[in-house]
Amino acid sequence: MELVLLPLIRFAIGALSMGVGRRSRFLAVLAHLCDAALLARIALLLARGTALDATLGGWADRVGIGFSGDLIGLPIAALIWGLAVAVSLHTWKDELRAYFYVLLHFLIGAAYAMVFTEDLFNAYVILELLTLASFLLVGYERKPRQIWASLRYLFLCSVGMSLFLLGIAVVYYHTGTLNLSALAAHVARAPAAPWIPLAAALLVGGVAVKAGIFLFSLWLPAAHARAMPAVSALLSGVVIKMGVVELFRLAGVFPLDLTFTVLGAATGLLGMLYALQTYDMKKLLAFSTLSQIGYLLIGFGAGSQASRLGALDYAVAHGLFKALLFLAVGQAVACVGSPDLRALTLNRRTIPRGTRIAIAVGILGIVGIPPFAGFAAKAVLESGVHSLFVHAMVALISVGTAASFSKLLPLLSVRSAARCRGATVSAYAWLGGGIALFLPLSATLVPRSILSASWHWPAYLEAGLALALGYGIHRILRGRSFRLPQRVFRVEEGTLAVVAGVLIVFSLLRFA
Amino acid sequence: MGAFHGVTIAIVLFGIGVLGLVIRKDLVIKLLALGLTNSATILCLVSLDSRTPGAAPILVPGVEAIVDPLPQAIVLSAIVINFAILALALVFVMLLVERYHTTDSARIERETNAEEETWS
Amino acid sequence: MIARLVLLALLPVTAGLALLQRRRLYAIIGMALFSLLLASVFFLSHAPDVAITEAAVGAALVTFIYVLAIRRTGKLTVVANEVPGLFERSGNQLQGLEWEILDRLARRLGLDLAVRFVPLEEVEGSLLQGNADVGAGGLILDGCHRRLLRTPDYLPTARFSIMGPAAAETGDESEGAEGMPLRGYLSDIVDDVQAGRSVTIRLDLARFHALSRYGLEGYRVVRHDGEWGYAMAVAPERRDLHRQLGALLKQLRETGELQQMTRENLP
Amino acid sequence: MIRRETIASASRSSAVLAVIAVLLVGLFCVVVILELGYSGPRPIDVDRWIRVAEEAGATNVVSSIYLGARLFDTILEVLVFAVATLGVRFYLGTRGYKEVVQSIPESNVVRVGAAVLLPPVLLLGIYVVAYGHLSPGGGFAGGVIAASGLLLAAIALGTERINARLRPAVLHGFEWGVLLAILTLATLPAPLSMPLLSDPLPSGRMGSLVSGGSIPLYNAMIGVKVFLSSWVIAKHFVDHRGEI
Repeated sequence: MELVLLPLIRFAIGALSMGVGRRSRFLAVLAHLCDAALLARIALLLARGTALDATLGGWADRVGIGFSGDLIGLPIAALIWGLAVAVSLHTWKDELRAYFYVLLHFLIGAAYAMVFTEDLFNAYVILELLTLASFLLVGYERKPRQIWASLRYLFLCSVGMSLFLLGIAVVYYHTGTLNLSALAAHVARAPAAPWIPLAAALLVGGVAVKAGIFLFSLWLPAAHARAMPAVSALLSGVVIKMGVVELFRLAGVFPLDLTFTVLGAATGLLGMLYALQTYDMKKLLAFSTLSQIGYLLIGFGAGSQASRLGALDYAVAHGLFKALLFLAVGQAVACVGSPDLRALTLNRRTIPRGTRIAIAVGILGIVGIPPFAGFAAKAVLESGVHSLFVHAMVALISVGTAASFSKLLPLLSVRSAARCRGATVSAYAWLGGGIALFLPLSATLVPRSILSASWHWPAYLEAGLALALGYGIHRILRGRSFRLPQRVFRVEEGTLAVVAGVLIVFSLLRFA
Repeated sequence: MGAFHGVTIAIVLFGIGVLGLVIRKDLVIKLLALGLTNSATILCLVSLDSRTPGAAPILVPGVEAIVDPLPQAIVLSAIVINFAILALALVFVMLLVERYHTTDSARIERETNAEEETWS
Repeated sequence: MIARLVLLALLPVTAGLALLQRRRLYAIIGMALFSLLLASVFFLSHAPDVAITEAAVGAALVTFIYVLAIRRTGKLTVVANEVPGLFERSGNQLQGLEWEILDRLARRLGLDLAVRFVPLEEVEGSLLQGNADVGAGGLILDGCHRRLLRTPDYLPTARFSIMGPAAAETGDESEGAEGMPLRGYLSDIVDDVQAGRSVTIRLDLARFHALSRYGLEGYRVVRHDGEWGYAMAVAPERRDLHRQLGALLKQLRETGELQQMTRENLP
Repeated sequence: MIRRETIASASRSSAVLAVIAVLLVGLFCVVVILELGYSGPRPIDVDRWIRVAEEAGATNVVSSIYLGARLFDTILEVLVFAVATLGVRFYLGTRGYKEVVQSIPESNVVRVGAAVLLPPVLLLGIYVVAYGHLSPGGGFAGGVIAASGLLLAAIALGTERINARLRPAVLHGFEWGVLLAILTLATLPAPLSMPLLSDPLPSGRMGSLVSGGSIPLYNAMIGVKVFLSSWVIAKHFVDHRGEI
């Protein structure tokens, strides 16, 4: 009941804010308050152990759409809420059209529905709504580059969604249900059924296009780098996570651990390489989003409960600090007028101090310095990882992240002239607070036993080593630039990559 | 047997659509190909489940068995969504043409990248 | 059953042929045909709802939108400065020599003609920004319009400078004294002349005639010697259009229609 | 800014791309066709849907699923459509020249044809909407049919005359009002202590025009919404025709 009310209220307020024009930002505040109340209630009910699972409209569960509030849903929903608040704080002063807020509300509402739905086709419709809303938001400023970026995004996502629909067709044909838990029961009964690899490959491939997995979502760097800061924050904070959430849910149905490890490794490595190579700040953030997604995919693929909780934890953490970084770097870019790192460092004086503090906090979070968000989540994740290869991969990605974000260090000199607006500062404070206070927050999600188990000296050692190594690599690479192929980011190559990716996933499931 | 042909042809159509999307450079034709892939998935859904013998899912007297109606119900939503996507994509193509005076995706790609280099 | 199989077999053929078309219009028509076939397949496989929706959306609405969007009957956007006899509006109708020429061009290319009247100095700009395809309205294209594609002069003209009354009273008799080239609209100058205000302006033949209807007593008129001609300008990226327009002008001159049109429009 | 060598290598690389594409996609098709396993057994339980239709009281099983058991999907889909309309209006609405003198070639045949065609097409649309719960069709199909009839008229007579009848501002308000109404009807059961998105109205005698509980209501509202939205979309495309 509450679970459905959450998106419905968002949608209604979105439709309303079409009528009130420029005053719609106040409606947004109202929406945030409603959500806060509902989320609190949901959390309470979950803590009491009340089952929130329901079939919409009170239909029998084999015909209706199933919603379930479980441990995957709630933290991500909280993250969505936090980011929504941050965005409307950040855009409070710049008189955006009602249009922006309508799209924002629809996006957020769809995201809420996404984290709770258990129905495959419902997930399809929600993902399409997310796609269209974010597509329009990316092109909001009507710069031709943005428009081209979002058109590519639309092409690839649409192909992915067709694959997803094919997967739905296969699943429904063989099981006669669209409900994930019923499906899980089916698969558990006949785990060797011949249709399972194909269905899993199609579904995973379709979702992976939206989830920022490397082979699948080659649209991501351009779209995230070219959109306006608030939108980029939403995209890599919320929209990407929706794909990840659906992947997590699918992992509860199909045996996807190996797939996740492979895809995660590829995503992490390639994202890391591109992030090291680029000097365009927003591109750097976009590519590091890729590597982080790879990170938490590997963690989830490791299979143990601790690592899965850690991955979930890390998804929330990443949403927080990546949103903060996108907002802050976006403002810095706006002040300097160029996203090129060299230009930014040259006239870093013009960047307000608040912005640079925000960037600093974001970096602390993302490279995983204790006790900030990144470290807290990583510790939990790695405490659940046992295979050596996975450990190596995870460590490598942390090193790469440290190396690529060492590029931003020159920005952080304290002398400064400009100041930034109160609304912006409050947005920074909101997200930064989340990053700094992440430990108590995640303590509500992660059981105490796992949490305490994750705080042992190797974690600190690894974090320190990763930092040192990363900085070293940064010093080595500094000055010399290496080019990686850029053609892969065109529509054509992207589409082919999606098809190839589906085939790869299929063969992983079929023959391994 | 009917479903066999239906599904096979749906998959083939999907393939044709993807090929058109990859090979043709003209954005409008790319859009047409995209629409083709979506229609192909719809055909796949419908014909997979029209395999079960039965009449159309309208409960008029004299009808005992009907085909599985759920795929048809969800396909309706899919058609609408495809139309929405198409309209928006066309609008964006219009905007691009207004700026670059071409629908050749390769040229647009080059020009945007060039802009980015000059501007960063 | 058989019908369904036949239709199913036709589907890939139609789609393939449609996507192989070089001309977008044919591709769109092919896809419309495809979705009609698809709708009938749905109908035959016991899915009437889907069939109706697919027919209404895929075959009708989508095709409409595509056909509207592409440059089938695209616009031929003309930016013009109003010149009596060459390019002027009477009521909601347009008339004039250049209008007739461009109208023929539009009919030949099967385009809708959309005319936008701008001040004279803005013609070049809107052509270069790609806001319009053809610039017209008594343009004398001399060296300063290098970046535009220009048609050959289709009509000889002359240049006059009108000065005074103030200038006449000061009585500087220097030959070849020039007014500044016309900016904005002719009507402003007409108002000035009727109010007897002082103007020093350089005009071409057609505009001069139009102006002289209002009587130019007290104004000193200098006719500049030299060969000038009216031409039309085409936006830089529309080379094809430039070629077409040149061919049309050549043909009109050879068939003698141009002279006749001139006589009709310019007494 | 375009580099020579990129242009030179473009054709070659695109040929390579085409070959790779054909191979990959062919492989994909073969794999899917072979692995689909549609000759295998499948659990068929169609009766549950018949029960759904009886519970909803609509003879058209599809629409009783579409607007009954899976209402949430439909609402989301209407939202998608609204977003599309919003985007089209936002990106095309503010463009275009003010003082354009258009000369659209209109022949009398087209005018008369449109004038003759418009009423029956509109009627057909209304019929399809009204009987959506009994016979094939429904809000979306009907709305689109009616809108395409209006579109024909617009192409023949020019959009100005129809804009004079249906004023854009009014349309806009009405459109979003209908959307709100749909959302309200969906949340209405909550105060009546029924589950959200369920059907508050009694499902009448099956097969009669007033049956199916709130399904005809939803059909009507969706029909209006879709009619207006697709008219708005089409209108913008008519105004900006020939721009690609």
